[in-house]
Amino acid sequence: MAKGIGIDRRTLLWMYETMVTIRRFEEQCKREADAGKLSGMHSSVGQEAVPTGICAHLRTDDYVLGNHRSHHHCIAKGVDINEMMAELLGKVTGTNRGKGGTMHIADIGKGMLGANGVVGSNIPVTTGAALSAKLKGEDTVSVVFFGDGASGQGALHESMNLAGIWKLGVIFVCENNRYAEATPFEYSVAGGSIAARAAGYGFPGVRADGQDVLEMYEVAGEAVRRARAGEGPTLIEAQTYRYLGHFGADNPLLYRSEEEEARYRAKDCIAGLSAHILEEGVAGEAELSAIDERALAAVTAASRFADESAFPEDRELFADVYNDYASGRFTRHAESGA
Amino acid sequence: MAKGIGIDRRTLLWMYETMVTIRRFEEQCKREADAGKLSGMHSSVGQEAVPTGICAHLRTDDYVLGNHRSHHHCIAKGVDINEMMAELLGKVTGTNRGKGGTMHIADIGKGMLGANGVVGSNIPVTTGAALSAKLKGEDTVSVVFFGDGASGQGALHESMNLAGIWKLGVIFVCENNRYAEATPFEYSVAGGSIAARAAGYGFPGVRADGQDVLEMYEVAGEAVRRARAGEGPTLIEAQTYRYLGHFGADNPLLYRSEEEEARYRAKDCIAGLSAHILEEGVAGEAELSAIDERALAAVTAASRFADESAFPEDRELFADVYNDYASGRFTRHAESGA
Amino acid sequence: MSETRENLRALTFTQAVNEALRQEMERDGTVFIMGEDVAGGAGRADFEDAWGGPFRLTKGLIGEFGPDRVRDTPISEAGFIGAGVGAAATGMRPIVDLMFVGFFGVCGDQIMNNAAKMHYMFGGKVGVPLTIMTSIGAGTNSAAQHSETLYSIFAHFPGLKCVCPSGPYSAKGLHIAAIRDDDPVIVFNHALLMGRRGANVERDDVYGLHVPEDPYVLPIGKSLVAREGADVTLIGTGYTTLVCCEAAAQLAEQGYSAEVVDLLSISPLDEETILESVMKTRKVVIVDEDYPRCSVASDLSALVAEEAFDYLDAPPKRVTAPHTPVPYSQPLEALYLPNRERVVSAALSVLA
Amino acid sequence: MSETRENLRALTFTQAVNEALRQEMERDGTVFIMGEDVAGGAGRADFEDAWGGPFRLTKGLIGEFGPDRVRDTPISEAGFIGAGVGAAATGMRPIVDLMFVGFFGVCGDQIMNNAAKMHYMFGGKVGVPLTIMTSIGAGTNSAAQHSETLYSIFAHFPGLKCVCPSGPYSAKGLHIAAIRDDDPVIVFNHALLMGRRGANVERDDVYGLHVPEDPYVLPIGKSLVAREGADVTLIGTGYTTLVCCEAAAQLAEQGYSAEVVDLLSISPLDEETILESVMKTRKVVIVDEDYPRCSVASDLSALVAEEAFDYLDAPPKRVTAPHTPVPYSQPLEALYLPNRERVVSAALSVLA
Ligand SMILES: Cc1ncc(C[n+]2csc(CCOP(=O)(O)OP(=O)(O)O)c2C)c(N)n1
Ligand SMILES: Cc1ncc(C[n+]2csc(CCOP(=O)(O)OP(=O)(O)O)c2C)c(N)n1
Ligand SMILES: [Mg+2]
Ligand SMILES: [Mg+2]
Repeated sequence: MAKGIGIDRRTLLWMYETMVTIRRFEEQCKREADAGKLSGMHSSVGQEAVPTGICAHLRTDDYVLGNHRSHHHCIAKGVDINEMMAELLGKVTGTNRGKGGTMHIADIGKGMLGANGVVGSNIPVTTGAALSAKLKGEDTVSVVFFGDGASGQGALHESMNLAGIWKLGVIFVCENNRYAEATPFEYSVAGGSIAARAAGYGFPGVRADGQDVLEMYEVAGEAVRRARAGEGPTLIEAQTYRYLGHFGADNPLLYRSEEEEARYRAKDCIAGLSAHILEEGVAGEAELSAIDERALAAVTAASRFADESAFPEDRELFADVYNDYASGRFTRHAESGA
Repeated sequence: MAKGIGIDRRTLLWMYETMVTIRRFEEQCKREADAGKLSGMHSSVGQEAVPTGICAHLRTDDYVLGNHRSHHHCIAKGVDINEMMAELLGKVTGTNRGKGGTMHIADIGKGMLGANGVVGSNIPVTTGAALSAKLKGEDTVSVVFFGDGASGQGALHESMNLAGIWKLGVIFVCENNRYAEATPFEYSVAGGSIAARAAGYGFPGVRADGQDVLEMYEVAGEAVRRARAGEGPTLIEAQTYRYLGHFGADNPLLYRSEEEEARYRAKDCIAGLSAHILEEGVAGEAELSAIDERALAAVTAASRFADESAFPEDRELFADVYNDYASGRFTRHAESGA
Repeated sequence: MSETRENLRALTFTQAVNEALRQEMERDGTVFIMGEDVAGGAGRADFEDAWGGPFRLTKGLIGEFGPDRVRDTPISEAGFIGAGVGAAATGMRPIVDLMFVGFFGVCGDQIMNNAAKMHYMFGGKVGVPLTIMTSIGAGTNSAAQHSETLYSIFAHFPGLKCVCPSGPYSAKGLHIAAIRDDDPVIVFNHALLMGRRGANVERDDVYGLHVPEDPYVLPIGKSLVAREGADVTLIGTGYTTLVCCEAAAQLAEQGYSAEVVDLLSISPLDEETILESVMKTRKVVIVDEDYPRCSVASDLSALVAEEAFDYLDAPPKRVTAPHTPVPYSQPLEALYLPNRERVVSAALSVLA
Repeated sequence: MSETRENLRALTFTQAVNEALRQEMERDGTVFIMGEDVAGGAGRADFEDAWGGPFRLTKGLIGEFGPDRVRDTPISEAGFIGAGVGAAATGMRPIVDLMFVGFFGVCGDQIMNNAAKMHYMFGGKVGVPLTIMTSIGAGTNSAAQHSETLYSIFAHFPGLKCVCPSGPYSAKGLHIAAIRDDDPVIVFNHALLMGRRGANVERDDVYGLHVPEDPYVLPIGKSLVAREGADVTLIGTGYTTLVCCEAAAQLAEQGYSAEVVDLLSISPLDEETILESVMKTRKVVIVDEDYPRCSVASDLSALVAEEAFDYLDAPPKRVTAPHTPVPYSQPLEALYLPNRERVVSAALSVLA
């Protein structure tokens, strides 16, 4: 069966809208950064298909955990983009009341258990969410997204081993965008395949084209099925590419070629899905344009929402360090600070 | 070619004497512990063949690093057993002036770069010793011994990746004695094979019978050759068994069966090598007995040496925290302590 | 407390912790325990509970609660403590065992970057009701990596709570408090206390032999006065509370009345109890086994100096471990540890 | 120093570090650098030196010394810092880059259990001449995991030396000192200092703009008086030294003469310089960006209280970050940081 055939129209259009929304959101973030309203962020432009293809299979009560580059994970998991944009601008209406920012967006109500600024750090946490599900007898799935660079962290190995022996419903999704900052994947990953590492832990590791949301959807389907059925974890290595620099104003042409960039941009995930939708007659140009416009309008509204929101009040500095008291009480030395 | 054929007589007898010395040494340690002169130790009885087969290929300037259970590594690498026993008793004549003890024996002059009490902790250090050799243009080999339990630590994964991409002369030797404390290997290692993990890093991983010093010797030979030739690392998973408890007075029959113990004891490494030596006519009973007696005498002498040595003087407490001053100078609160 | 000698229930520290864990697991189905050999013999029905924890704190629990809730782990502290964070954030109340505090270096990221910060970073919307049990302390001839105290570096981090029981009674009450707390709490159990009974046959309170059967909570953030006195305040934590009590007894023989404050809670700090005692006695000796630099002892000295400046008759005095790793050799290790003599001599120097 | 305005060599902090690294690598073939993107574009000749380090401290070095000695690493801090320990113990002098100090949690074991303890545990027979460079500090809108200071927890450990430059001159001198030192030394470089030039055009010393070209060492274990004064001592470290200098300038306008002590060395501590200043001014304000509990600030307050008790006219005063993680939102982050106003107001309170 050809890729994508058999996926229902609603799902295809959801995936399209999700990817377009992510892209418009990231473009808006860049504008906010250029305007000095945030200090920089890790753009996910180019990688939209990876979380989209996976989250298409997830329920709200499934968990997703991310890394430093997680806007696309959040949007694909259904986090409100108004609150996301407000968070990026440090506003009290943000997902995290402005206290987390771009690398820490979380919305547990939506099953987004948090981005994380420390490379590899969320992988064990995800294993714990899956253990929780097992102990509670639930069939929820826990997905962690991490980069090719994160494969160098011991936390991945420890977590694959734990998920392996306990047959946890974890999906380890490596977004191999070929670089960790300026370091190419070919240099940093011994053996040349992250997917191949899963064999050492006795569960499947698969490579997928992360620029092709239909392939992502297919591969994810089997992984999610396994996880729900209690058959244990899966490692997915999604081959993808970040179109922009690592962070903020990083210029990627210092460490990769224009030809390489062009090669990846030529298989853009959004263009690919829109072609499929049109070719298969799932929807027409007009319908896709309407989605495009809706996404742009939503992002514009998010930006306005963020702009119009207030910054947290000073006392928020001391709030939520602990559940049962504001830490100001135990902070002897901040009296002149707030 | 049958195992062991082609190994020269000197090497065979060295291996025999080394293993017997280790066993006598460990038996003496147990007596010292029973007498209350040390608080306990991790006995290597049963595992003598693993470091012996490997160290038979090593030069003094090659490095060995160990773990918490490292007396056998030290002896196989040529550390003086007088100094070792003195160290165990906390005497100033010890390898570490009495300050390290059973889990930290080191003798850099002999290439023993240290035991280490934190599981997995020495694996990255070994990678560094190998990197050192590479930077200096030397063909020395760096060997790290660790247990099946240590395979659960992220440090192993990070180090295998580093050694893999830099083609370092490291030999990762897992002594799979089937238990980490009371936890069986079958429970804790996903996929069931530590050797198999090497494939994920693009270098060879081999399983060997760690009760058979001839097989260890053979497998180690190829690994050492690769390392010296700059062809990169090897992972060896040696199947072995600790005859005694994990530490001190631990009773292993609480977590394993007498039958299992008997099965491993039946393939004792010393008995195996002595049979080979006699069968092949490498040496006669008398010669082996003479070695046995020499080993016992050496261990008895070591015990006497340790007994007769002095404890460190009080000022040693503050010595060697730093190279350029005793830390007492910067210790405001110890004035009544020493 | 009105227990009579007849119904005295003398438990060891270990038994008291064990009882706390059992009672909380009975009370609350979301509580579970994870760590290396917390049962032992994992996965083999005929051998389970071979260990019952490296210090036997969890002995017998697998029999009652099964291997799902008393879960042996591979040697993967980052992996399973991180899993504890994830489980805590998703509705469970995990207790994870970090066998020796000196192993924090392989899992510090999960404790200090995730457990400690999630609640704050996520704007209060996620809680991490995680309990970490760990062992501390020298005096067991175990050398530099297995003898550390280190609560100071955990107390450094906002978001973590740190408690340190000094005997069976406080061990039970603080473990229960930790498990019920909605924040991550680390309980530091001293190796020399585990296995011991309460300090004092004569007393019927937290410093007596008796440990009540019914579950109870010692509030986190509260210190206790272990012994009342008028001339000098000795502040101890965990094992050093016992050292302070011994020193106080000796000082009493020399005619001085020493008050002993038992810190119990390292973070948050019970500044009121500490300052009240010091303002009364006007002299203080702080006794701590942790390394001296950037330590709880420094905090206490600074606190007293800054907040009770006008009350002090003598500068605050610290008796701590020296600025050296823990030596293996027993005579050196004996010198290393704060002991009664050093505390008495420090007290006499401020009493002079 | 007798340099004239004409041969003034104004370097940024980053350039000064870069020069220190280059000069030491030229001088000593055993010195090499490892870390994530210390070159960047690793393994691809046409793209090497794409980054030159996350803060550009190592920019250009790969061109001179090649990829063996300026070595990009995977994201494996435990792996490569541990490798640094092993290389140091076997004859090399590695410099390893821990990009942000908040990542210590994945590699603390290598730093605190191996680098710090090996020399002692091995009876002095193995040395670990390892330099760790790391970045610290808030003020960059980078939230809780990328803004910490944390030198306090490293200073806690015997066996480690910790230094914190406050400007280009001290950055060069302390990096060279660290590399030449036979013990493990951690250099804490503040994110807000990197890229800056020296503080003061008027001065020709360590607090001036000039950075001498010839290699020089600032001794580890020595603090410096950044500004002399008579009425109150302000103690700063790294970036907070600048805050203290600003506060001193403002206090001068109000008629008070503040002395500023620049700690530079966090471990060991230069007790002499600190005490001498405080005994002279009889009042002290300690300014530190690290979390307040179990911190360098606590140490300094305790030190002064215990050793200069009879000299103090007022209790020691600390101005630190609050006991909270670093918030992302910029207005909150601004409140979080110790700043000139808070220092001035603390100084005025002890001067009153
Ligand atoms: C433990 C740790 N080390 C280093 C960093 C700095 N850092 C942030 S992102 C990054 C690269 C990550 O690469 P990868 O995992 O491939 O993700 P990508 O950025 O490509 O999405 C690095 C090194 C970090 N945040 N955490
Ligand atoms: C990081 C760390 N975690 C836990 C321990 C406690 N511990 C010491 S030895 C050991 C078991 C090690 O098992 P294995 O690696 O198989 O070696 P073996 O004892 O069988 O030789 C454990 C858990 C430790 N020393 N370090
Ligand atoms: Mg990447
Ligand atoms: Mg084992």
